[in-house]
Amino acid sequence: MKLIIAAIKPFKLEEVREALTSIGVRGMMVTEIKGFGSQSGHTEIYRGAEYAVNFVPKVKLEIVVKDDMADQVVKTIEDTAKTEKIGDGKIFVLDVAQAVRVRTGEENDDAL
Amino acid sequence: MKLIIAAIKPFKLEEVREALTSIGVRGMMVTEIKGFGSQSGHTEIYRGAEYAVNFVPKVKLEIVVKDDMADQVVKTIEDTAKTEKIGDGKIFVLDVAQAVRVRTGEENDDAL
Amino acid sequence: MKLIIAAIKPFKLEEVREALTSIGVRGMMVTEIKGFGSQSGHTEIYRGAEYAVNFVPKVKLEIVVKDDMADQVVKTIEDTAKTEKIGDGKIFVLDVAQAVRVRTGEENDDAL
Amino acid sequence: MKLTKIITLAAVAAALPALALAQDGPTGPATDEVKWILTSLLFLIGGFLVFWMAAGFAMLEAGLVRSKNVTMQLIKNISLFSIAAIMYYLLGYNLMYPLGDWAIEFYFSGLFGSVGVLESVGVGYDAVDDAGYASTSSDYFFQLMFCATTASIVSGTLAERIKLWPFLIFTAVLTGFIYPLTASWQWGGGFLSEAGFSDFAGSTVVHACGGAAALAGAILLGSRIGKYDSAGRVVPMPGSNLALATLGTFILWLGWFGFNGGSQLAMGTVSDIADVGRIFANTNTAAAGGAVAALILSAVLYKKPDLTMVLNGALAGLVSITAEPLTPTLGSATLIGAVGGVIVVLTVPMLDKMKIDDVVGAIPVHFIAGFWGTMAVPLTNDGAAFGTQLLGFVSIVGATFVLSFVVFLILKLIMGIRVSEEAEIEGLDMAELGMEAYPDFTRS
Amino acid sequence: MKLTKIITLAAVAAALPALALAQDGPTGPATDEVKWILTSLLFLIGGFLVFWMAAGFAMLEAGLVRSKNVTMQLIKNISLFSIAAIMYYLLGYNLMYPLGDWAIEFYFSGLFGSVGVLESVGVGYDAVDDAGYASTSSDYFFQLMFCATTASIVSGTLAERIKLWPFLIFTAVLTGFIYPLTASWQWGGGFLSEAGFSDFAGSTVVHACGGAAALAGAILLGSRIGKYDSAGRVVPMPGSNLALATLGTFILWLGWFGFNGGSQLAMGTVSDIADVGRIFANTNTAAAGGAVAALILSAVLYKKPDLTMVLNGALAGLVSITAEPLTPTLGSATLIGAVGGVIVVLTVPMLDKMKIDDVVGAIPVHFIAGFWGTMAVPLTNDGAAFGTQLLGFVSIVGATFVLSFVVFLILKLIMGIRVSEEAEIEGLDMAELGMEAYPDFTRS
Amino acid sequence: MKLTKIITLAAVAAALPALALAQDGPTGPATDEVKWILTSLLFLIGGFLVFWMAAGFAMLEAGLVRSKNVTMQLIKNISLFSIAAIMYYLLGYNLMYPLGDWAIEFYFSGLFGSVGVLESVGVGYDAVDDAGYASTSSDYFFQLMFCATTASIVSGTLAERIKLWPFLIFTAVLTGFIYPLTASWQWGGGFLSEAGFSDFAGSTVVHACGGAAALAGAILLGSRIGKYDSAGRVVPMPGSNLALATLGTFILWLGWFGFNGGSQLAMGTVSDIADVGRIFANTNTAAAGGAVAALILSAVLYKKPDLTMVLNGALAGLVSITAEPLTPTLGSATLIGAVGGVIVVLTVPMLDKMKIDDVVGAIPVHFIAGFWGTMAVPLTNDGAAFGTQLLGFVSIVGATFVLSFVVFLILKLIMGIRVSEEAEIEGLDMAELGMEAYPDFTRS
Ligand SMILES: Nc1ncnc2c1ncn2[C@@H]1O[C@H](COP(=O)(O)OP(=O)(O)O)[C@@H](O)[C@H]1O
Ligand SMILES: Nc1ncnc2c1ncn2[C@@H]1O[C@H](COP(=O)(O)OP(=O)(O)O)[C@@H](O)[C@H]1O
Ligand SMILES: Nc1ncnc2c1ncn2[C@@H]1O[C@H](COP(=O)(O)OP(=O)(O)O)[C@@H](O)[C@H]1O
Repeated sequence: MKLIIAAIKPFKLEEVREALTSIGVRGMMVTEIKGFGSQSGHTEIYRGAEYAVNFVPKVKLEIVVKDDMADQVVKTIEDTAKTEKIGDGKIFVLDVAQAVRVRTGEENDDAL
Repeated sequence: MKLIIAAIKPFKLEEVREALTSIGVRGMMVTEIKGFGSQSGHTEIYRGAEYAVNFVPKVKLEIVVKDDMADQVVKTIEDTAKTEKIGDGKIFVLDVAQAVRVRTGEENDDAL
Repeated sequence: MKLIIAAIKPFKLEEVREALTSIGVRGMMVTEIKGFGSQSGHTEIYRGAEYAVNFVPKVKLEIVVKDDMADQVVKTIEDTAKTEKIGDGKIFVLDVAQAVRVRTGEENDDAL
Repeated sequence: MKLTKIITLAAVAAALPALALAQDGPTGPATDEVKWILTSLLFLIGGFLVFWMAAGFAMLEAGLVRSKNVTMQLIKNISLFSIAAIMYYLLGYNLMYPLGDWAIEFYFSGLFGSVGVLESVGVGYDAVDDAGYASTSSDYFFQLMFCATTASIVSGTLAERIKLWPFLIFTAVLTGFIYPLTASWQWGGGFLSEAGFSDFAGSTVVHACGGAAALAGAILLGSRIGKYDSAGRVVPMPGSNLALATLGTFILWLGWFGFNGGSQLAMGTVSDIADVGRIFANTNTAAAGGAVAALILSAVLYKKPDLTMVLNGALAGLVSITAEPLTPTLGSATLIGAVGGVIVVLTVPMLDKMKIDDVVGAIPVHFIAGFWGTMAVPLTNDGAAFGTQLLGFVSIVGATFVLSFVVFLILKLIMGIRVSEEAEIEGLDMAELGMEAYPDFTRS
Repeated sequence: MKLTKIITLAAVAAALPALALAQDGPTGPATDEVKWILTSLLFLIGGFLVFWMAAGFAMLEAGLVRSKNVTMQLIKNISLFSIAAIMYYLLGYNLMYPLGDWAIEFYFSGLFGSVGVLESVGVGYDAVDDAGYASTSSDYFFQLMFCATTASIVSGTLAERIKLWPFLIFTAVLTGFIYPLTASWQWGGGFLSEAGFSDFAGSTVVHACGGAAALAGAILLGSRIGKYDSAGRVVPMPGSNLALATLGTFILWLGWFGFNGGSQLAMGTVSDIADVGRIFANTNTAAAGGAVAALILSAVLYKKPDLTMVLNGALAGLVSITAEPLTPTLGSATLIGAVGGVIVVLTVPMLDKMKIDDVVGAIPVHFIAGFWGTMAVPLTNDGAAFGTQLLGFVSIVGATFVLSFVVFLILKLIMGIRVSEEAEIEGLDMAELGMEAYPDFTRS
Repeated sequence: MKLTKIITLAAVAAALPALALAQDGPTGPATDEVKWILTSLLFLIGGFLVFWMAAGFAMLEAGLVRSKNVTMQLIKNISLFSIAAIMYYLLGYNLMYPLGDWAIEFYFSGLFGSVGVLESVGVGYDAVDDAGYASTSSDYFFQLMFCATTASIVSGTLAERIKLWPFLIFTAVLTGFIYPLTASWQWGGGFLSEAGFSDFAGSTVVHACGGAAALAGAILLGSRIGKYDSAGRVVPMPGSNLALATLGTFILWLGWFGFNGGSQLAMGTVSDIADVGRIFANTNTAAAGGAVAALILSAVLYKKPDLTMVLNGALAGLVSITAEPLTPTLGSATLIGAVGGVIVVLTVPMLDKMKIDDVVGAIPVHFIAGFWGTMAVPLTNDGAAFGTQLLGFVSIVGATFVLSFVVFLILKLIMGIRVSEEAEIEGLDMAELGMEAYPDFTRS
């Protein structure tokens, strides 16, 4: 199994979720994060003082899928999250050794 | 070492934490997340308009433990987080290559 | 590639970010978490009732870097996040199978 | 005491023998100067209560927009009030009160363009502008607050997408020209008051007027991105802070006692204060009726009661009673308010069906309930007639809508009135102001 | 001073013409009509200030509940006020003020069942209900607000677990029947006023009454899930927004000037206004005493001062002085309030030991400090006796507790008064209302 | 108009009997007792409005500090008001009003040390302290609120780093001694009033005084950790809740009507109420001018308008008009306020350059705009002279600064005034109080 971690633009969340559901993803974990990357670093003024905004709000998706689904999931996120503007985000894939569904105790692929 | 990622119901957090402490887990990272899964998807009405609630609040635990403790940790989470109702959550296990305790610089097993 | 996960004290975030940038880290994901560890567990009083504070606020960094940069990144976080006081945090390193930059579709090292 | 009593009686004996029997101290009505003082006091108290409504609108709106647009909503609210204060001084006050000096008889004041002037410092009773009324300063203070209210109504409807500057320019025109003009037709002694139109504290003159301007803006501005999905379904965009929204509603409710009570325009006689009391009691019970009606109806229609509807319901109850808060009994005032509450619950989704995106429900509350309140006057006040009420509503709302539409259109052509798509998605706070309202809190 | 006085008398002695000579115009007390106007004004100002307390309770409670129950607390607060307004009109007002017409002498009004009726529009002085008092409308408006206060007290204690509808039904009974009944025993000229019970603005009649109803409900309802752990230790459930809670306290403090000051029931004479002034000053200093006492005591007992205790302390100070805000000196008023603050800090944990789960501390603040305030009256007012004070407290609190307990019990049997365990754990906002108060913010 | 006037004159000429003829009842000014009642009422209304400002400061400051310091800011605000109330009773009131009894002629009251005493319960007009003024209780209530205001000003500037107890001890000295002393020089009939210094409601006496104390504290306390980076650049620390900050500003704006209006110190004559009206109108328009000026200037200087500057601008407008809210026309009042708004936008960054860390901008708003307001008096009031104005400002601000500096210094030496570095970094709420203001929300 693979754990797919993706940092995307917050307003793309709903679209990505729908796309993933349509290809059969049945679960994910979503976290609000502060993203740092090429997009970051513009400046704002507060009460007359300039300051750099180093972090931009992003949403992080964590999805565990069967190995054979991984590529498709990555592709789907890539396609739906893309705006071709800086800050679209990143996708990372890691190996997962084991998965368990708490309710039933099912393991690995059955647990997803 | 293993990284154990678990998504559970928020109100179970305290119970799970206590159970894990009792079996010798000495640290973890806890994050509020929005969970998407079989449980999601009921509808609510706001000012006369129906809408689907696609995410349910969950808590994500991230725990790094010695290899030989992993199974026990998974089991403990499974047992304490279970309510047998949909949405109980998932547990995932990943391999960890290295661990460091910042304060002391201790590495790997000693760092946990 | 490696995924470096670090839990540090919130007020160290800015310092660590700057240090990492200076050694060439070009992106990261930052999450507010509740940390549980040796530092936790002091008690407070609310309206006359004692209670234990089991979690302390921490910040979690997730950084994906080329394999050859991993050690330097770990070292840098270690050095800048250290206060030698309990609760300084932990650093974990995991293997990453694949990385993609959404905007361009670049893969792996080029995506970072 | 005893002594004084006898003397007084002696003094009075000649004039009003009957009173001679009165047990305790001097008797009779207040003197002209005391009346003048008391009525002025009514305006000052009423005025600060209506001022407080500006804070109510600010909190209500800040609570009902999404967290990414709160700073913008706050800056709009405090700025619009400030601009209204200045414009009403520069143009509005004299445009609204021609004092019989018309440029166009009964339609357009001849005093337009002259700034507001108060009585001189330490003015004596013999030198006051109107010895039978109250101090000009207190009247000005009170009337100004009504003017600002119209602008507050507009800001809620157009929230989360209108640019700051065009909105503020519109506010200046609305408070300096549009409202004072249409208001002069009724309260300035214009053709509507001549025709016998009856709108005690302004269900039409103030609330429907603000609602009409809001409607014009909403139509030209269009709905927020994502408010209606491809399938045409409404996508709720929940308010970010219902505690603030509730606080705002309570503030408005409180301010309304000044809004309606002060509109008695006199407090110097037993009849007047008793009437002000009636107005307070009726205003309160109408709000209660509106809230309870919305509570029950929203629970019936949607299974679960909807707090935002209850808040709107209370406000709709207040707007409904504003056209005639004096003549109804407590019972009928409660019912008039309740109908207002029903109206809100039914018309909020209706507007959405028409794809008119009203962020805070200001149109149902101020425009539609304002219409109901205006038409309900004849039910309890024989002095009013349905035809005239309709005439009044149509005249003021029609004129306000057209004028507002034109102004918004011009602004749209000249400078654009809507923020960019990126800005709207990112949120106006960061995009337009670079300042979050709640920077320390993680947004979900 | 002296000089002026002599002249005045001289002037008066020679009747009016002489007035022309008096340096500073006419002299003497206000005429009966002016008095009537001023007292009516007192009720209107006092009334809107007490109305404002409804917002204070809403904010205090919304701030002290957990974020998952805020929407519910808000809808309860605005609804309970609205229901109180309607019930007091339908039943309460006439049940509370029999005007001598008793069904059961000194115990039960004969007017029960008749709705509140105000003086006719534009009533003349010769036709007013009570020429020696004030307008019925202003009195009604003022008294209604007191009735609503009792209900607000209950909602705080029972927060986070009671179902909406049973709570609102109870509110209707409390405000339409229970409070008006027990209040009639004192303020309606019933047996307690006959017995010489002294409760100026209602430490017992309003606050302890509300507290007693809250206590009955808390006992029947039980504590929140997880409030007391297996080992019987208290598990704190911190309020979600202490800024709101503090705002609520300031609002209540402000409203209390109307609550106590208006209870002077007269403003037409020099003595009356001077007394109202005493009451304002004493009310303020008692709140200050309560806050400071709670600040210091909580710091001493718990090492760190506790803001929520300071807020409760200020309120307890206000409740303590409410039974007699007139006769104490500023010093004794401060001390009476301070004792109230001490009471709160000591009794909040005490209630927890008894496993009575009072979410906002309303029982210590309104019930226990209300008892203290009632018993403290004889300390500064010779007209009052401990025995009678005790009688009054026991009668009103006893009756309220029993009646409330019965009503809650019936509701429990008929429809259940507590939400399901799932609902309570998930939070009443999503479970019962499907609406979060702060949807944009990540909950920790 | 004309008609009525003639009749009135006729009536008066023929003394009372003729009154019977006057269409509209008795004529003439209010009697001495009615005047006394009305002025007392002015103080009570003004007093509760100024009390409300304490809530305004609390919300403004709670909104402008970071979320980790909110509980502390709230406990400071409610405690400082309570302490002010007690200290003003124990020492302040009599120190401020020597009633001609000086220990040091025109500089130090002989009554220092005696507690405040009100007129006896039910006092008769013949026994009142000042038959030509108002009830002592109402005067005390009103004056107390001014005293508390000075302390509120200080808490904002020193937020996020000063320890609770030293701050509260300083508050006690400021409200019990420093402010009453310097205020006595002007309002107690001291040397400044003798010199003809003119400060109607206290731009200098109250606001600059509070600002001077704040400045002394800020200098001794130093800036917050990380406020100025190694390169000396300012690091913004955004307020955590701009909705609260805006609410606080609206509350202050409302309270200011009482602050300035009540300072007319009389409401019993036509001239007085007309003047109070002028003051209300001018106060409002000055705030509007300040807000608009800050809105435009911040937009021009920083590209994007700054809400916090607009809020400060409105407050600066209010402070600017406080020294003379009566004599300006509406136009000049607006301009005087606008200059205040400009001052804030320009001096906030200036203070930062000087590394004086003023968390909420209280020094620009109260001290600098207070100076402007004081010096602006002669522009509209011939009775005032620049020299005297400068003398007054320098005397009061100088004395307050020195005394405050000494007190803070002593506190620093004895117990330390600043929290530990760990505490400041962790936040005062958890470190010092163990209580978060928003515990349910994840902090970003
Ligand atoms: N090396 C990295 N490790 C972890 N997260 C990253 C990394 N680089 C970027 N990200 C995440 O992806 C987001 C977008 O990256 P950014 O460089 O800003 O834009 P782009 O990917 O278009 O170049 C960042 O905000 C951050 O959350
Ligand atoms: N494939 C997955 N990857 C990551 N997280 C998942 C996945 N499936 C489920 N989850 C997490 O587990 C939670 C519970 O899963 P859900 O399907 O709702 O209930 P159940 O596990 O009882 O079937 C979800 O809310 C989500 O946070
Ligand atoms: N085994 C672990 N797995 C995951 N996170 C951990 C683990 N141990 C500690 N942490 C994280 O590191 C933080 C600091 O650890 P702690 O034990 O409190 O201090 P120290 O590392 O100085 O001993 C914790 O708050 C927690 O977030």
